[in-house]
Amino acid sequence: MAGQVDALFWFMFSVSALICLGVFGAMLVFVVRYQRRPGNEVAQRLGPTTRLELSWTLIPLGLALVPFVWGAKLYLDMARPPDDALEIYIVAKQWMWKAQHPEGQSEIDELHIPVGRPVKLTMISQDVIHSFYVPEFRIKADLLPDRYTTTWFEATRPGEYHLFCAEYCGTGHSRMTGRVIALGPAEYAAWLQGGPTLSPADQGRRLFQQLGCAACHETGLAPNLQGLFGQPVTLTTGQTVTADETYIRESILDPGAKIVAGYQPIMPSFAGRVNDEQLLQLIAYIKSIGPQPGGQPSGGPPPPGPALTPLPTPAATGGQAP
Amino acid sequence: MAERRTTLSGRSAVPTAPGLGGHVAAERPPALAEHFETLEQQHGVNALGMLVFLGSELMFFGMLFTVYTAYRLRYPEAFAMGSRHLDLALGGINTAVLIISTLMMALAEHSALRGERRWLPRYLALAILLGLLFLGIKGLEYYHHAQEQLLPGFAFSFSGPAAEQVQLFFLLYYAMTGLHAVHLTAGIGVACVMLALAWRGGLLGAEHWPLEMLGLYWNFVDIIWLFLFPLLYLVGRP
Amino acid sequence: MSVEDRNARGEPTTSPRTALVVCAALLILTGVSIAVAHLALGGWNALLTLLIAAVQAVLIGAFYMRIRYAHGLPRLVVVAALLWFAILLAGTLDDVLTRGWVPVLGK
Amino acid sequence: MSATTLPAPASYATVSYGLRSWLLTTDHKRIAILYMISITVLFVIGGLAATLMRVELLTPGGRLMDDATYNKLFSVHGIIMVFFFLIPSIPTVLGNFLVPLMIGARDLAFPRLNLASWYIFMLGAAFMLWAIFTGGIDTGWTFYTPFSTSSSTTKVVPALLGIFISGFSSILTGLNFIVTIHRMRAPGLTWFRLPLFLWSLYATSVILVLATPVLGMTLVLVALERVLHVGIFDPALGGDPLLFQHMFWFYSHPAVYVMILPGMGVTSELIAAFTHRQVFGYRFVALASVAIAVLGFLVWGHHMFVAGMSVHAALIFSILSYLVAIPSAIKVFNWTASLHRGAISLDTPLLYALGFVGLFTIGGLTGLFLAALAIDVHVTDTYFVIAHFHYIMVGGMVMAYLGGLHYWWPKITGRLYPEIWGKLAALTVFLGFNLTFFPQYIMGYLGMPRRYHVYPAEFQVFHVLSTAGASILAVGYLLPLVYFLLSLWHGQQATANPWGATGLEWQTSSPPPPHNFVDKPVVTSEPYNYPTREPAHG
Repeated sequence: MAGQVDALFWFMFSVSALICLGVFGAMLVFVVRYQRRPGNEVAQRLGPTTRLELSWTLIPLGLALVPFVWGAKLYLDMARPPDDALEIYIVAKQWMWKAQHPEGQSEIDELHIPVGRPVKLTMISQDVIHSFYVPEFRIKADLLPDRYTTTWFEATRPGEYHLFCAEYCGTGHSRMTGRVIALGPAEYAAWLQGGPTLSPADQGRRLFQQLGCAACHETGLAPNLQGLFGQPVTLTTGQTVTADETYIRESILDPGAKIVAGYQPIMPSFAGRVNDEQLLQLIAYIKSIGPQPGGQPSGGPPPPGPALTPLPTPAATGGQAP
Repeated sequence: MAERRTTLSGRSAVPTAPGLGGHVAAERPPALAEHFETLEQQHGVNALGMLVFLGSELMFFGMLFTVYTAYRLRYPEAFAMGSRHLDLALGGINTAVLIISTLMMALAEHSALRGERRWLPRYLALAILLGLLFLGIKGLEYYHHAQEQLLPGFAFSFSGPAAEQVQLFFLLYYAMTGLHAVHLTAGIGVACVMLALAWRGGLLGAEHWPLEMLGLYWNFVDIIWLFLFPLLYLVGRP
Repeated sequence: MSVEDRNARGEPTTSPRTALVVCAALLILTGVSIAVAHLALGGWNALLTLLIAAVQAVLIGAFYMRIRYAHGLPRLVVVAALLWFAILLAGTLDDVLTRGWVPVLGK
Repeated sequence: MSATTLPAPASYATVSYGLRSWLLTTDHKRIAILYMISITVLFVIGGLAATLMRVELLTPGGRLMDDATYNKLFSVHGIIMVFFFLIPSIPTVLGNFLVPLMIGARDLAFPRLNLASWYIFMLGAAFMLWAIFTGGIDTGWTFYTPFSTSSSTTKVVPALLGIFISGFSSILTGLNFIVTIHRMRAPGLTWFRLPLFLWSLYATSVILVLATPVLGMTLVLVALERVLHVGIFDPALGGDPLLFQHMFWFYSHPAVYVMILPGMGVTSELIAAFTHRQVFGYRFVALASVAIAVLGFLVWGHHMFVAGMSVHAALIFSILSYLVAIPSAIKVFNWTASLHRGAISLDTPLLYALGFVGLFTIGGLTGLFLAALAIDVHVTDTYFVIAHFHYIMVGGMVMAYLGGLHYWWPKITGRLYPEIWGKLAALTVFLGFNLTFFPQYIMGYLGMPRRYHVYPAEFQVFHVLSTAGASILAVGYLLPLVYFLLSLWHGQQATANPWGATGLEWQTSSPPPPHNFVDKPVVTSEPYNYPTREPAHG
C-alpha cells in the first residue's frame, strides 16, 4: 500500500512540477521580454480570450479526475481490510498507546507485528481524539472516544518504525509516540512465546461469566449471541442495525438505547464497571462465537454454558443483548 | 493624468449638486443621510442591509437546525420522549400569539405608510404586548421544566432509558428556543423605541422605513418559530 | 422615484384585508400541523409538519415581507441564504447518515 | 477639473486632529487606518509566538520550554494569525479604504456600523489577549472536542468569547461591503466595469456573512458544554465529536478563501497597473471569484478524511475539492497571460504580485495532493499541511497585503516609499518565505507530525533550515515597517496618480478629501482602459 501511495504522490508531483515550470518559466520570460521601455510603451491590445479560457478550464478539470479516481481507489482499499488480517486492538489515552494481541500479549507504546501478513487494527480512545500514524506504512486513522475505527497495513520489511499520535491531544501530545516492530515470521512466533496469558476472546468469555451476562443471554431472557456478530438486528423501533463493535459497545454501556425487537429493556448499564480493554475482550468473545467464514458458528472456544435450547430470537441470526 | 481623463470622466453627473465635498445641496430632505444621493438609494440600502443581515441570522439558526437534525436522526426515540415532555397546548397558543403579533406588525407598517397617526401606535403596542405574552408563556414553560428537573447543566434527572440522549434533546431545545427568545427580546426593545417615536408622530409616510426594517426582522423571527414548533413540539405525538 | 411613489403604485405594501386573510391561513395551517402530528403516518409526520411550516414561511415571506413584490436582488439574498443552509445540512447529513455504508466494521 | 489643479482640499487625515476625531470617526478611510494599526500590533504578537516556536524547534529535545508552553505558543500563533490578522487584514484595511473610492461613493453604506465593527473587533481582541496573558490557551486554533470541552485546563472560554465577538465584526463588515457594492456605485459603473479587487471582496463578503454565524454558534455550544458540563459534542454524554468538526470546518474552510480571495483581488489590480493593460480574461477572473466563494462551501469535509467520517462523504468531498481548484487555476493562468506582450514596470508592488502568483501556485497544487484521498491519509496533520496552508496564507495573503500596501501607500498617506528598499524587502520576504516553508513540505512527507514539541532527531536538519528562513523572513517584514513609518515624515509627496493607473481611486487627490471626490464621478469606459497598440500582424 505504501508503494501505491508513493506512486500516486510522484505522479502528482511530476504533473505539478511541469505546471509550475510552465507557469514560472512563462512569467520569467514575459517579465524580461515585455519590460516597459521605449518601443514598448503600451501593451498590446488583448484579442479574444474565450477559447483559451475554456481550454484552461476544461483541461485541468479533466486532469483533476485522475488523482481523484486514483486516490479514491486506494482510499477504498485502505477502508477494507483483507479477511485474513491479523486483528489487534488498540486503546489510546493521554498519552500512551496500548495494544492487545489476539494471542494474549499486550504491550504499551510498542506494537510487534509479523512481516508479510495484513494487520487490522480496531481502535478506540479513552479520552480525547488521538490519531494512529505510522509514516512508513502511509496510514493514519483517528481514534474516537465513542466508537471503533479501523485501519490496516502490511509490513514488507522487518524493522522498527515510528508510531506517532497525529491528532493534537494535549500537553504530552508530542511524547505520545511509540515503535512498530516488524518481525520475520520465526521471530514473531518466538516473540509470541514470550508472552503469557489468555487470548482476548478467552478473557472475554471469563468476563461474560463473571459479570453474569450468561444468566440472561443464554436463557432466552435476552437475545442469544451465538452467530450474532456482523449480522443485521431489528430493533423495537423497526430500524435495523448491524451488530458491529460500536453497537455491542453501546449495548453494554447504554443498554436502553437500541433494544432488540421482542425483548424487554431489562439489562443494567455496565458503564463504569467495565473499562475499554474489558469491552474489547467482551467484543472479541462475541466475535469469536459469531458466524465463521466456514459456515457454522463458533470456531475457537467452545460455546459457553449449557447446551443451547431453541430461543425465541426475532431475527433468524439471533438478537442482541439488552 | 490627461490620457486617463479621457477614459474616466471626472465631471459632475448631477448638475444641481456641484460640490458635495463642502456644500450642502439645498433640496436635500432632512431624512437623507449625507453620504447618499437620494432617499430611494437610502431606502434600498437599508432594506438590502436588513435582508443580508437576516440571511446571516438564518445561518445562526441553521447551525442549530443541522445539529438538531443529526441527533434526531441518530436518537429518534429519545427525541420523541423528550418532545412528549413539552406542553403542546402552551406551544400551540404561543405559535398563535406570535402569528397574530406578526399581523399587528404588518398593520402597523401599513398605517405608517398611509400616515395613519392614530392607528400606528396602537398596532405597534399590540405587537409588543403579544411579543411579551409570548415571552411570558415561554418563561412559564421553562418554569415547568425546572420543576420537572429538566434543566441540563443545572438540574437534570430523567427516569427511563437513554437519559443522556433526552438531555441532548433538552439542551438543543433550550439553545434553539433561547436564541429565538433573545431575538424576540431584541425586536421588542427596538419596537418600544419605535413606539415612542410613533407616539410623538414620527415614522409616518416617507419616514416609515425603520418600521419596515423592524417588520422584516419581526417576520423572520416568526418564521423561525414556525419551524421550531413542529421540530420541537410535534415529535412522537401519534 | 421616492417612497411615496411606491406607495401610490401600491407596490411595497400589502392591504390590511390580505394581511388578515394570510394571518387566518397561518393559524389554520398551525392547527392542521398539530392534527397531522397526531395521525399515525409512520414517520411521515415530521416531513409533513415541516412542509406546512415551509408553506407558512412562504406566506409570510411573500406577503408580509413583500418578497413577492421585490425584484431580483432581495430574492437572490433569500435564495442564497437558503442554499447555504441546504449545503450545511446536506454535507453534514451525508456523513452522519452514511457512516455504516461501507462495511468496514465487522467485515 | 483635476483635483491637483484646484486648491487642495483638506485630506481626510488632516481635516481634524486629536484622538477623539479618530476614535469617533465614521470616515471609512480613518477606520481603515485604525484597523491597520490594530492588526499590525496583533500580527507582531502572533509573529513573536511563531519566532519562539521556531527557536525552540532548532533542537529536537525541547530544551527551551516545557510542553505546555509550546502548546500555548502554537495555539496563540494560530488563533491570532487566523482570526485577528489574516481574516480582517485586506478586507478591513485595504477594503475599507478602497471600496467607496473605487466605486465613486462618499462612504460605505453604513458608516456608523463600520466604526462599530472596529470596536467589536477590538473587544474580541481584548478578550483574546486577556485569555492569552492570564494563563494562555492550549487547544490549537481548531478547538477540537472533546479536548477543548473536557480535557484542556486553560482559558478556553474567554478565547472562544473573543473569537465569537470578533465574528460579528466580520459579519458586519461583509454586510457593509455587499450593500455598498450593490447600491452605491457611481453612475455608469456596471458590474463588469468593477475593479477585480471589488469582485473578490464581494465574494469574500458573501462568505463572511454566511459562514461566520455557523462558527459563532458552534463556539457558543462548546463554551456552554465547558461551563455547564453538558454534552453536545462530548461522546461521554451521547454527543458526536465529528459533528463539531463539520460545523467548525463549514466555517473554517471557506475562511481560507476569506484569506486568499482578497489577495487574488489585490494581485489582479497590481498586475493590471504594472503591465498597463486590462487583466487577461477579465470576466473569467471576476466570475472565478464568485465561483470560489460558492464552491468553497462544498469542500469542508476534506479536513476530515482520517477523522472517522463516512467513506461515502469522503468521496464526495474529495471530488468537490478538485472542482474548487479550477477557478483558482483559471486565475493563475490569466495572470500569467496578462504579462504576455504587456508593458511591464517591475516596481515593488509587481514583485509582490509575482511572488503571490508563484507561491499561490505551489500552495494550490499541493492542496490537490491533500484532496487526493490516499495521499491525504498520509500527509494530513503533518508539516506537509503546515507548509501547504502557509504557502496560501503567508505566501499568498501576506504577500498580497504587502503588495497592496505598497501600491496604495501613496494614496493612503500622500507619501512615496523608497523604491530600492521596497524591492529589497520584497526579495527578502520571498527568499525567507521559501526557505522557511519549503523544507516543511519535505519533512511532512517524511512523516513529521504537526504540533510536536519534541521530535525525532532525523527531522532536525529541516527544522534548522526552516528556522534560518524564518529569521530572514522576519527581517523582510521589519523592513517595510521601518521605511513605511519613516516615509510619513521623509517620504516624497505623492501626486494624485503616481503610478499612472486607471481606477476611480486615482482620480482624487492623495490623500483623498473627507468625502473622497470633489466632483461626483461618472464612469464611461471599460475597466483598466489603458492605451494599447494593435497586434503586430493579423
